[in-house]
Amino acid sequence: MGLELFNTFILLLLVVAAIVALRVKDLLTASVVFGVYSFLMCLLWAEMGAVDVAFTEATVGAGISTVVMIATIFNLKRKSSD
Amino acid sequence: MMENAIAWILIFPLFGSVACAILGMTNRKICYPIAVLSLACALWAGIETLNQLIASEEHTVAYLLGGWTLDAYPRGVGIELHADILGILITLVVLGVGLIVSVYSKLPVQEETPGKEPLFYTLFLLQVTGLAGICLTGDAFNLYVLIEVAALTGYGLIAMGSNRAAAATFNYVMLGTIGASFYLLGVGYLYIKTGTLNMVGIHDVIEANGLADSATMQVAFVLIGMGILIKMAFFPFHAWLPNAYCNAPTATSSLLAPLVTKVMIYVMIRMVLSVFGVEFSFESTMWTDVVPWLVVVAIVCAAVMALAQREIKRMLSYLIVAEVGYMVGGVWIYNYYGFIGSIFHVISDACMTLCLFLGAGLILRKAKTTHFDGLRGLFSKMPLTMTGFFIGGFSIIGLPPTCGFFSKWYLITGGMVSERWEYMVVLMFSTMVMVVLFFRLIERIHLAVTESGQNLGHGHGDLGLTEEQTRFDEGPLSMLIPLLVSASVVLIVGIYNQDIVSLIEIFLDEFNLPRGEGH
Amino acid sequence: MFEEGAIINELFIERLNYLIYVVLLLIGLHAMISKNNLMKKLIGMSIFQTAIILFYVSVGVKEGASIPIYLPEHDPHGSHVSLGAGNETEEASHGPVVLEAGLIKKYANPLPHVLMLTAIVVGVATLGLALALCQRIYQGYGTIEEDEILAKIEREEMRAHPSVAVKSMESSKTATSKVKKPATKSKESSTLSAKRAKSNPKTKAKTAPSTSQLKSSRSKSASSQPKTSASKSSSAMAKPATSKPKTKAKTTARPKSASTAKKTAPSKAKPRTPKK
Amino acid sequence: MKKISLIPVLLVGALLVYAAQDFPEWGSPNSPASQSPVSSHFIANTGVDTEVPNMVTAVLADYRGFDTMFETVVVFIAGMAVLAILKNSSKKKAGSKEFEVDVEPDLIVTNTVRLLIPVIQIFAFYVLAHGHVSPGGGFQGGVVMGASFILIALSWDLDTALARFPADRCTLVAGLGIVLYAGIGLLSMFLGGEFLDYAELAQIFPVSREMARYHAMLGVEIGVGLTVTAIMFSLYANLSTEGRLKGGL
Repeated sequence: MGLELFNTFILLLLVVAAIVALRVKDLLTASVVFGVYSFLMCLLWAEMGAVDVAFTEATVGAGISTVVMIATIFNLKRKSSD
Repeated sequence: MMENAIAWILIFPLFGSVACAILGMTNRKICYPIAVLSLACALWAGIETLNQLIASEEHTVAYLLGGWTLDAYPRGVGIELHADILGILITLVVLGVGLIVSVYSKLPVQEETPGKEPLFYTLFLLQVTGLAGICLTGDAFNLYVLIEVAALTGYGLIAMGSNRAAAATFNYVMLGTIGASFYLLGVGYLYIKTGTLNMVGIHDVIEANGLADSATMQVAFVLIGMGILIKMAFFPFHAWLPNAYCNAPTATSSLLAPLVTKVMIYVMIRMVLSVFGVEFSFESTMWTDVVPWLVVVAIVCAAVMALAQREIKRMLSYLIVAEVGYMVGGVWIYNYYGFIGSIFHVISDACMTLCLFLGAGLILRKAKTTHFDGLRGLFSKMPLTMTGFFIGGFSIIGLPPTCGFFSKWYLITGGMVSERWEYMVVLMFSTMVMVVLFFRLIERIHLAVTESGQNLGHGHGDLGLTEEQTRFDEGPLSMLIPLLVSASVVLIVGIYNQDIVSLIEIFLDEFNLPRGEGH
Repeated sequence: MFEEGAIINELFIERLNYLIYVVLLLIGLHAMISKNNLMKKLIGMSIFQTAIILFYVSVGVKEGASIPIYLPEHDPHGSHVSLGAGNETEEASHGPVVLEAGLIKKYANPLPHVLMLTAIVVGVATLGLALALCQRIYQGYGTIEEDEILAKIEREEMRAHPSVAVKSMESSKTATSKVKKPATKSKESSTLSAKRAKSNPKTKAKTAPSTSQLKSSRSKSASSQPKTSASKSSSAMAKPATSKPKTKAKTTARPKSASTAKKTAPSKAKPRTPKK
Repeated sequence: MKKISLIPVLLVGALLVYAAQDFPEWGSPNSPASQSPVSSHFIANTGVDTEVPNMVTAVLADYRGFDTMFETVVVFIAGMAVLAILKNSSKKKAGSKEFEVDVEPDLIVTNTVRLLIPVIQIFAFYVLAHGHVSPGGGFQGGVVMGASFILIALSWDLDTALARFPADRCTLVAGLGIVLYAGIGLLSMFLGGEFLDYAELAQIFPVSREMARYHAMLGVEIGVGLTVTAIMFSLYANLSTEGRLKGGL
């Protein structure tokens, strides 16, 4: 049950993170929140026994993707209209 | 060596592309010969495979990569290259078009994207690898990876052009990703029910377990279908295509326009026939009734939109959308002749679109515009180019002896056999539209007069062309010869249509497709 | 009643994964379709893709199974066996054996994991490429808001081919499945064009004009609109290949600008080729 | 307009939820996916076929090695396409003041990173080489390795990182990774097997057929790692500077 609770908790957090990442107007914040989303995903997958996938998501989704996104936003405008 | 011919089809361009990337850093000029050479080798391997296929008993080759052979391991453990006549025919089309465009691309690439030749040829060869791989693979997930290979290279190739191209590519990326992801999701749904990813394996499980009524399978079918339709720019999802293709660099659009949509049609045929099976696809769902009407809407809309365009490349892009409608319709009217028509049309449409886009590239190069108003009197200036271009145009219209006539013939026969009058009517309608389109073009290209007959030229003679405008001024040979070759391919495919159709028949005979009475 | 409870139990407790994956997928898909900012679209795209990965990983879950790495007692090389049981080490030294059917249930299904490794990689590749496109678009148009990009493209096309502008406007609108109210759009674009006419196009133009700015300049731009577009189209008219004034061109939308263009056609020629 | 776009989204959602009730029981070992001969074969026979304890690695690099080859190609494509899109696109001059980062690299940051980088890189090698036994493999190792270079770029500046890993070398290394991968496959083809049939390598290396697969997988993973390392760094370098490879974040 404990694991299930953990599972449920992360799943709900995922939805929250996804919505926040899409609603927030500051792109820098959005990409950081997206990094959080990726890391939550990674936790979830590790919990579900997909360690390799979780590892990849931790390095790629939470790591490289976020860095690359921030690097891009550095060259663009930070504000978003929606 | 020979028994691995099917693997060589993919290995040659793959290594060629890496060679372009690495060697191109020191010597840019070396990329062009590498590209041409590797594609020529791949084409040779493809023809070799076709010969093997025809010689073999069951007309299929299952090449088990990694040595996970079928006798020692369960099917689907390894990845399988599964070539049958259909797959190898489309592969040959892909490789042939790739080869012709690679020859053609020498000057356009140098001029339009200076300094990026190595990158261009790297992506170009990988695009061909991806498309050829799509035609050969026998694994549903591997197909996804190859679709992405083809898609990503396509994005890169298109976005190498102008800023406008980049903006158009972004839409392409969005829609392309949605399409590929839907496909991936559909494969996941298949996997959850069948437990395998091998196409033959999936088909066997569906047959064995009677999964046709399962909701998951139905949804998987819809998802895969939707993904493929988005990827092939079927009418309501066509939005990415015209902008992407008409802003892309010349060589890119000449490669992508003939191939990408057609290869996705191939994927649809493969999914419908080999993966889901005829019964599942046509008889246990209502799609056989619905899709032809969607096709009708698609063709009409695309044809009307093509009519509204004033730019050759954009007009051709809409024509592609209309042609996609033909082929989808040919599959979904569900009979033997429709399938022959569809498959033959994939081949002939690739040839004629190639021809038209090569011609458009030459026109763009000379006239500096593809807008209709810039074309006046071009025929007397570049007669060979225009002849080639119009052979492609006549094929799109469907005049004999071009290949377009024969494929349309089979499509219409299919419509008649299935009594799908709406499909036939719409085919006629779009043929009319294409007649209008191309004869309007012919008029402009021959004359320098406006529609109302006002002579705009400053010269003498009936055409009102100046001396300078009539001077013979063809494009460079490295571009002209591929155009003429492709134009003659259009004619040859038309003349030898019976041979190709008999090959297609070998493929289709193993499926139990309705042929209608009296045929 | 009991059945209903079972369904809820099934859907919300046991299959929460399947439900949440749908929710995430829809959030991502909706963002991809409806967001205006390109970066936001990309974040939506990533969410969309991870949702699919979540689905696949959920497929691979097995109740009570361990991760798909052999436990020490099944390790092919037996080097990790630390348990004292003698016969186990002996078995390991004999080399690997095929697992019994009963033991198969103890390991999660590795296939979905493998597939998703590939899918993650494809996802990051697409993301990188799309980010590069974003930068390219920003260089070209000075903005990553979709409606503003469309407005600029439209203007660019109007300059290149006045006659096709109307049509291509339509197609580009459908192309992005994003339609703004035409009235505000044309005004906005003309505002931008007026602005750009004044400022050096190379400088990073302040895009995304605040609404107050827009409002204040709206009245001005509405009146100056025909003039601006006329001068724009005139500059494009004077192309070497198409130096004939196109009286028959379909400029019904802006008849005034067309006639102005005709008069001033062969003036300052600055052909803006599409390539570059 | 946002309302309208909701309609297709909700349609898709309805479709997916409709299918979800038909799914096999959650986590059931008897679901078709878990019970199929394919996945059973992977679990039961990976040890026998390849001697690799980590099934995911074995399936990734050997059973479905063809997929992974094209996955590597996809990464390569991404790198090349980003180069193609951004190269020479920026109108700003490379030396433009606007993007000059004139902040001195922070002492504390650089010294910490100086200590960290070797650890990260060793860890990357560990992840790559130990992927047969533990989670990890070429891709993860490559990303970690690439991240170490990105870290250099972030804490000093891009020039420092590029001095250690020049842009041209990125392309070279990435290409070599694919050549290594496909080359191993090609070699096994020349030895009489199918493409990517690593077992044939036992003919030229003094190991059993299973161990040939084992070691070839390591080679393949190294190929993946090379490509990914190079492309990840190249992606960052290009994206943070709009392709100018000067200044930047």
